[in-house]
Amino acid sequence: MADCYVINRELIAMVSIIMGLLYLVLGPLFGGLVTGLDRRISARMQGRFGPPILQPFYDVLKLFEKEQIVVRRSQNVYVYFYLLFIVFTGVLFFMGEDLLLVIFSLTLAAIFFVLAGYKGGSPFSIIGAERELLQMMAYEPMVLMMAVGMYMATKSFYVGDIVTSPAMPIMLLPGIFIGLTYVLTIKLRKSPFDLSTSHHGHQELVKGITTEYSGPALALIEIAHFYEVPFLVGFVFLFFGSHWLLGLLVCAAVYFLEILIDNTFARTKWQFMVAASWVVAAIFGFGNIIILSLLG
Amino acid sequence: MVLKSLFSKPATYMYPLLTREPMVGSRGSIVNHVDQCSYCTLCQKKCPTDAIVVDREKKTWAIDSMRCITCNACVDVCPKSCLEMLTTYSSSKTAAELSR
Amino acid sequence: MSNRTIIPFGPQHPVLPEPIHLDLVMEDELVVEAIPRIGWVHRGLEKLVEKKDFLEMTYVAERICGICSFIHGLTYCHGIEQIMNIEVPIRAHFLRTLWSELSRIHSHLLWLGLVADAFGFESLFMHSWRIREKVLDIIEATTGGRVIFGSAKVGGTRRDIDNEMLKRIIAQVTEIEKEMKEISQTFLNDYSVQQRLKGVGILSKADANMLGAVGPMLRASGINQDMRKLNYAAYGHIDWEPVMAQDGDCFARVEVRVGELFQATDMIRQVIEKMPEGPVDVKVTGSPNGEFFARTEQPRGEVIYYLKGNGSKNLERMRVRTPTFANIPAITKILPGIQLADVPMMLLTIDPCISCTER
Amino acid sequence: MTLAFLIMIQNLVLFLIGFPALAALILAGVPNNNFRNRLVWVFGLIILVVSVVLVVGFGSISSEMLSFHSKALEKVMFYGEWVMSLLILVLSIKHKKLAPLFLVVIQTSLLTWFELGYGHQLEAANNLFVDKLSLVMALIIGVIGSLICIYAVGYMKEFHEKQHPEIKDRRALFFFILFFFLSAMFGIVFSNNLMWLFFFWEVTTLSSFLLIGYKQNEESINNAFRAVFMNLFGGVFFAMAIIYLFLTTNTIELNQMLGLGGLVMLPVVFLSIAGMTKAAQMPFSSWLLGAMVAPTPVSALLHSSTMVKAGVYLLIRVAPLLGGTLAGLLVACVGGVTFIITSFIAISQSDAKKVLAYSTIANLGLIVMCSGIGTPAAIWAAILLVIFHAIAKGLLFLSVGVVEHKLHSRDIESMDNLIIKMPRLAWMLLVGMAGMFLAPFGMLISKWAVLKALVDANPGLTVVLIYGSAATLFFWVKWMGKILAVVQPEKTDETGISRSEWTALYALVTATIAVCLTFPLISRLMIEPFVFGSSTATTILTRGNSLIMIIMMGFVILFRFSLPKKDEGERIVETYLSGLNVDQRNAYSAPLGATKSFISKNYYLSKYFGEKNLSSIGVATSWLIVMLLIGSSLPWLV
Amino acid sequence: MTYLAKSPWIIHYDATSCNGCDIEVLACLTPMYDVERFGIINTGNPKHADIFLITGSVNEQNVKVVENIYNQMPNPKVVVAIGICATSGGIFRECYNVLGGVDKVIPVDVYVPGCAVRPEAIIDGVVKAIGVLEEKHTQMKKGAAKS
Amino acid sequence: MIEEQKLIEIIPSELVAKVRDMFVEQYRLVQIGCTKLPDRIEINYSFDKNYQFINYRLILANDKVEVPSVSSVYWNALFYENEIHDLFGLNIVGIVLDFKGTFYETKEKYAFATCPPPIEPVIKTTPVVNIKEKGKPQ
Repeated sequence: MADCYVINRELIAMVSIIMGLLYLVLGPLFGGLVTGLDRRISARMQGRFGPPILQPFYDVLKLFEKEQIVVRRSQNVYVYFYLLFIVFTGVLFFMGEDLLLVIFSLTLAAIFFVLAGYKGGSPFSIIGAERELLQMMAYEPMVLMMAVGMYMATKSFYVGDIVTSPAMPIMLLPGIFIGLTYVLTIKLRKSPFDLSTSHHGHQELVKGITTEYSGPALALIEIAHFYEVPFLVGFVFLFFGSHWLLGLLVCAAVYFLEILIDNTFARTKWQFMVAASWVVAAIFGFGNIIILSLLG
Repeated sequence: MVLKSLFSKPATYMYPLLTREPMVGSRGSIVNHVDQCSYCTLCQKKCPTDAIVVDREKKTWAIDSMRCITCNACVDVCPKSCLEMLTTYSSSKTAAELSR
Repeated sequence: MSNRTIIPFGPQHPVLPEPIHLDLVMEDELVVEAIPRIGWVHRGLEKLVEKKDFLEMTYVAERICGICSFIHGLTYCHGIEQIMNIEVPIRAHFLRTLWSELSRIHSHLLWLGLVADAFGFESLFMHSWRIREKVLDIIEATTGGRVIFGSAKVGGTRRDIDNEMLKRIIAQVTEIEKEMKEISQTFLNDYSVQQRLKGVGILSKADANMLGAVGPMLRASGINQDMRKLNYAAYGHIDWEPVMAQDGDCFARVEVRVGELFQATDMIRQVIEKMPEGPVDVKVTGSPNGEFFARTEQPRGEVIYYLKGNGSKNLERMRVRTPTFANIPAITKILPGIQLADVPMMLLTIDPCISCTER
Repeated sequence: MTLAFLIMIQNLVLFLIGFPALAALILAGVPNNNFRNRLVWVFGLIILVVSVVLVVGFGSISSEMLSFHSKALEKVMFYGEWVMSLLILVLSIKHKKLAPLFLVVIQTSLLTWFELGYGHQLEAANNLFVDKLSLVMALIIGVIGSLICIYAVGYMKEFHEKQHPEIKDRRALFFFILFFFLSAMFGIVFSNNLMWLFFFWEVTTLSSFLLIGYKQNEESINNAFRAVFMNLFGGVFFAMAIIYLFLTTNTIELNQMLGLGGLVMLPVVFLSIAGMTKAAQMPFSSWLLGAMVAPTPVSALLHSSTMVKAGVYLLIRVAPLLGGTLAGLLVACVGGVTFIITSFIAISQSDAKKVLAYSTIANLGLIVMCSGIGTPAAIWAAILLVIFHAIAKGLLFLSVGVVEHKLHSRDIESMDNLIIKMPRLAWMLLVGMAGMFLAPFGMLISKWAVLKALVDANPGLTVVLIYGSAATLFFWVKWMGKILAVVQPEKTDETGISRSEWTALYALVTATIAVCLTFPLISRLMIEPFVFGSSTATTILTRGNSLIMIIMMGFVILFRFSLPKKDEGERIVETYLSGLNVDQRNAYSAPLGATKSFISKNYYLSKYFGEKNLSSIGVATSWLIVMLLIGSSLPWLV
Repeated sequence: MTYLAKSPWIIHYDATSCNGCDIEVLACLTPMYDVERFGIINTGNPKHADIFLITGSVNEQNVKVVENIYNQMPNPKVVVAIGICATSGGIFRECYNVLGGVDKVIPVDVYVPGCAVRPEAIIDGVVKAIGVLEEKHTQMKKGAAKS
Repeated sequence: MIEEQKLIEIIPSELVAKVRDMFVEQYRLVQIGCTKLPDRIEINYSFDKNYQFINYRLILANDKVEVPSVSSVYWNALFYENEIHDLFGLNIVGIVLDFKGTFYETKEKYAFATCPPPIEPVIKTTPVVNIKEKGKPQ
C-alpha cells in the first residue's frame, strides 16, 4: 500500500511537470490558434471573409521584425514581467497547483500590465490603465468566488485534485459557472467589456494600455495574451472535474458564446460593467456559495 | 443576423483574386485616341486640375494620372470626340516608378 | 485639489474619420469641459471663385465633401439657376431627387456604421457598411462614381438614367430595404445599444433652435424642419413628411436617421414611378448676375450656399455654410456632463462632416 | 524551565517596560535638541536590541507566567490613573469639551469605587506573563517603534525648522510621550493582570490624545478630543469588563479568564468592544482619520503600526472564546463591515495619509474579523496580518512623511514623476504598497490565509474579503501607477533627507522583504505553536506553496534590477498625443493658440465610493451590530 | 518574404481631404472588400502601424500633425498617398491654404490616384506598399548588420 | 417655386438690437457670412423661422469699422464671427469665446480681405507631368 502511494505521488509529480512543460510549449500555439479562429469566426459573423487562421502568428512575427520605439527606456521591462507572470500563472495552473495561488499570480501579472500602461505615460494609456483596474475590480470577486466554490465542491484548492475528482463541480456550482462565464468576457477582452484596450482599433482610447508599446514589446504582449487563453479556458474546464470530454465540449461552447457575445453587444461603460459583474457575482456566485454552505 | 451571417457566404468580393467587371459608365481613367486628335487644347483649358498638357506644335497630348480627377470635363468638351472615359481606373505608382 | 484630467482628443484619432480636436477636461471619466478646435481641413476653396468660372465651380462644389457630394453640387447649381432664371427640365429635377435620396441612404448607412463602431458594436458597423456597398453599386451604375457622383450640372444633370435601369433600381432598393430592416431592428431594439444611446447628450427643443442646430439633430429634438419642404428639385411632386423624434438624445437622433432611410427608399420609389420623360438639361448662356441664398437638405441637415455674381464668368462670392458648422455649437454645449466613452458617439451623432465645415 | 531562565526573562520584560519610561524621563529633562537627538538614537537602538534578544533568545518558550509583584508599582499605577484622568479632565474643561469630560468622570468614579471597595482583594497571582504572541508583539513594538523614534529625530527637526516654523517647538515633550508610549505598549503585551493592562491601555489613550493635539491648532485639538472621547468610551467598557469579571468570578487575571471559557461571555464582549474602539473599528473609526493631523511619526507609530494593534491584540487574546459564538460572529461582522466600507472609501481619497489611514482601518477590520471567527486557522491569519501590516504600513507612513516634506503636499496627485524625482523614496513607497496587497508579499499571504480560514469556518463571510480585496487592489495600483508614470522630464532631487530618516526607511524596507522571505520560518517557530499548540506543519500553506511564493518574490526582486540603465538601441519617440505634439514630450498645441501639457489624474469615483455616503452607511450598520453584540451578552448579566 | 507582408497594419489620417477617399479607405475594411483577409488592420495608432495611408492635400495646420504621426511610426514604414489631392493637390491645388500633395511634407512611397479612389485601387496601392516595406526591411537589416 | 428671401440692410449701431428682436421672436440663426466687394464689405445675418428666410445685411465701408458681436445673443454666432475675423480680418468686438485668430491657422492671414481681382482669364500654370500617358493607359 505504502509503495503504491509513493509511486502514485511520484507519478503525479511527473505528470504535473510534464503538463507544465507542455503548457510552456503548446500554450501559445493553442492560444494563437484560438485567437485566429476567433478572428475568422468573428469576421464571418460580420459577413466578411476574415483573415487566415494563422494570422495572429503572422502579426507577432511581424512585430519582431519592427524597430523598437519607446517613450521611456524602462517601459518595456513591465511587459517582460507581465509575460513572465502570465507564463508562471499558466505553468502553476497546468502543474495542478493551488487555484488561489494561480489567481494571485494572475493578478500580479495583470498589475504589471496596468503599470505598463501607466509607464507609457500618454493620456490614453493612463486612462486605459485606470480602466483595466476597473476591469480587474469587476472580475476579481467572481474569480475568487470560483476558487472558493471549487474548494467547497471538491474540498481542495488544488487544480490537480479538482481535475481528478470524480465529482463534477458544475453539479454543485451552476451559479458560479454562469458568473465565471460572465466575467470571462472581461478577461478575454471581448465586447461589451473591452474597455481598457480593444482588439478593434476604433475606440475612444486609441489602443488603451498598449498605445505606447510597439514592435517587439507589443509582440510580447500579444504572446502573453496567447498564453492567457489556455488557462482561462481551463477555468471553465475545471467545472467538469474528470469528465474531460464533456469539459472540452463545454469549453468550446463557452468560447463560441464569447465570440457571439462579442459580436452582438455594444461596448458598455465602466459603471455598468462594474455594477453588472458585481451583481452577477453576488447573485450567482455568492448565492451559490451560501446555498452550498447551507446544504453542506 | 450575426448567426445568419456566420453560416451564410460572406459578402466579401475576393479582390484581387477575382476582379469585378467595371460598371458601364464608371469613371475610371481618360484615354485619348490620338489619331483623331486635333490638338485643339480645349481639353487643356477646361481641365480643372491642369492635368492635361497639349502641345500644338509638337503634336503631343499627355495626361498626368496623378492629377486627373476624372470629372469628365475634357470628354464633354472634346470637339473630335477622341477622348474617352475608360471604366478601368488608373494604377498606383511607387515613388521609384514615378521618378523613372 | 481638483482631480481634473486634460487630454487632447484628435485630430488624429481612430474614432474620428476626420480631423477635429477636442480639449477634454475630465473628472474621472466625466467630461466637464470641452473646447473644440478645427482648421485641419480648411482649404479656402470659396476663394477659388476668383480662379474658376461659375461652371467649373460645380466640380469644386461636388468635392467640398465626399459624402454629400451630390447635394453640394445640386445646391450650387440650384443657386446659380435661381440667379440666372434657368428653367430646369422636369426630368432633371426628378433625377436630382433620386440621386439626393440615394446619397442620403448611403450617408445614413455610413453614419449608422460609424456610430455603431463608436459604441463598440463592430459587427453592426460591418453590416451597415455591407448594405451601403449595395447602394454605392446603384450610384456607380448611374453616375459613374462611387462617392463623387459628378452628375450635377448647371441647367440640369450630366447624365440620364434609362427606364430599364430605373426599374432595376426599384428592385434593388426593395432588397436593400429588407436588409436595412434587419439592422434597424438592432439599432432600435437591442438592449445594449439602447443602454448606450438613451438619455445621452440630450439637446432640448429650445436649445436646438437657439443654437441653430439643423437637420436630424433638430428634428430629433422635436422641431419639424426639413429644407426639402422648400420644394426644390422634385420634392414638391411627391408625398412625404419629415421624420421626427422628441427626446433629443442620441437615441432620438438614431431614430430619425433610421426613419429617413425608409423615407428615402419610399421617395425613390415615388420618384421613379412619377418620373416624366424628356430632356435632362438645358443650354446655359450668359453669366450669373445677382445673388441668392440656396438652401437644401443634406443628410446632415440644411446647407446654405450664398452666391453672388456680377455678370462676369467668375462669381464675386460663394459662401457655403454646411450643416456640421451649424451643429458644432450644439455639440459643444452638450458635451460637458457626459462620459468619455460617450464622446466619440456624441460627436458622431451630429454626423460631423468636417471637410464641409471648414471648406 | 529553570528558575534562572525565568528570572532572566522576567528581567528582560521588566527592562522593556521600564527602560523606555526611564528614557522618556531623561529625554524630557534634556533641553538641548542635538544632545537629545543623540540620546534618542542610543535609547532607540537599546530597545531594538533588547527586544530582538528577548525574542531570539527566548523564542522557544511556549507560555510562562511571571509572578512579579511590586506594591510600589501598583501605587504608582493607582495614582497614575488619577493623574491621567485629572489631566484629561482639566484639558476638557479648558477646551470646553463636555463629552470626554463626562466619560472620564464615569470611568474614574467607577474605578475609584472599585479600587477603594475591593482594592485589598485585588491580588493577582501572576501580574506578567510571556508567550509567543507577546513576543511577536514585543518584537513589532521594539523594532518598528524604535525605528520610528529614530526616524522622528530627523523628521521633527525638519518639521519644526523648515516646514512649520509657526508651531511651537515642544520636541522634548514629543519624545517623552513617544518613549513613554513604548513603555506602555510593552506593558500591554506582557500584562496578565487586567488592572495593569488597563493602566497601560489608558496610557496609550493619553499619549495618543496628547500627540494628536501636538500642533495645538483648532483642528488638531478637536481631533484629539474626538480620539480621547472614543477611546474613553472603550475604556469604560474595559473597566466594566474588569469589574464584572471580578464580581462574578473573583479574578482579574487574563489567563484565568481565558481558562473559564464560555462562562465569562459578558466581559469578553466588553473587552472586544474596548478592543474595537482602540482598533478604530467602524462606528468608532472617525478618530483615527482625525489622528492624521499629527506629525507623521505619530501616525506611523501610534495610529498604524502599534497602538491600534493593541486593540486587535486584545481581540486575538479573547478570540478562542469568541470562536463559534453569536458574539464572535457579530464581532466578525463589525470587522467585515469595516473592512469592506473603508476599502471602498479609500478609493475616493487622494490625500496619501488618509488613504493609508483607511487602509489601516480596513486591515484592522480584517484582523477583527479573524478574531471573531476564532478558529485556530483564523487566529493564525490574524497574527500574520498584524506582523505584515505593521511593517509595511510603518514603511509607507514614513515614506509619505518624507515625500510630504519634499513636495509640500501629501496629495497623491502631486506625486507625478516621483520615480525620477526621488527614485529611492519612490521605490520604498512601491515596496510598501506591494507589501500591502501584492502577490508574493506579506499582506497577500495573510489575506490568502484569511480566505482559507473563512472558507472553512464561514463561507458567507468570504464575500466581504473578496469584494474588499478588489477595492484594495484598485486604490493601491492607481497610486503605484501615479508614482511610476513619467509624463515630463524632471530633475532628480533627493537631498535634504536626514540620516535618521534614511536609516529607518532602509531598515523597514529590508524588514518588509525579509519577513516575506522568512515567513514560513516565523510561522513555524512563533505562530503555529501559539495557535495550534504544537509545531506541526499547517495545512494552510504547504511547503510547496511557500516555495512558489518565494520564487515569485525572487522574480519581483529581479524586477528592480532588470531596469535598463543605458541605451539598448531603442529609438525614443514622443508620447502619442493625437498627432498634436509640440517640441516637449508632454505638450501639445491646444485650442485658442495655446500650448498645453496634458494632465492625467487618477480615478476617484467619488460619486460611487464617496466618503460621506459610505461612512454613514458603515457607521449605521456597525452601530446596529454593536448594539446586537451588547444585547447578545446581556443574558449573561441576568 | 517577410512577415511584414502578411500583416501590414495601417494607420489612416485625413489631412485636409474631402472625405471621399477616407470613406473608401474605411470601406476597404468592411465586408465587401475586407482587407483583413491580408492581415491588414486599421490600428489608428502610429506606434503600431506599418503603412501610413494619407488622404488630402495637406494644409498648413496639418503639416506638424502629419510629421508627428510619421515620426512616431516604427521603422520600416511606408507612406501611401491616397487620392489625387494627396498625390498632387487635385482641384484644391490652387487654394491659398493647401500645400498640394503629401510629398511636400513627408517622403511618399506609393501614389494612388483617383477621385475618389476606388477601394480596389487602395488595395493595389497597399500591395505595392508591402513591396516597398519589404525592401525597406532588408535595407534596415543591412544597416543594422553594418553598424 | 423660388422661395421668398427678405433682405434688410442695416447699419452697425442697430445690429445687436435687431438680432435680439429675432432672438425674442425665436428665429433660428441660419448663418453669418461676409462678402468683400471692391467698395464695401457686406455681412449677412440670416434667420429662419418656419421656412421664413430673413436676411439682415450689415454694410461696412471698410475693414476698419468695429463690428459688435452678437454672440451674447446667439451663442452659436461666435463660430461665425471667429471665422469672419480669421478670414476677412474684420474687427469684431466682444465675442464670448474669442479664438483671437486661431480659429483657422491659415498660411495666409486674412486671405479673403483682398477683393477679387479685375476679371481676366485665369493664367494657368504649366503642370509638371510625371507620367506621360500617351494614347492608352498601360
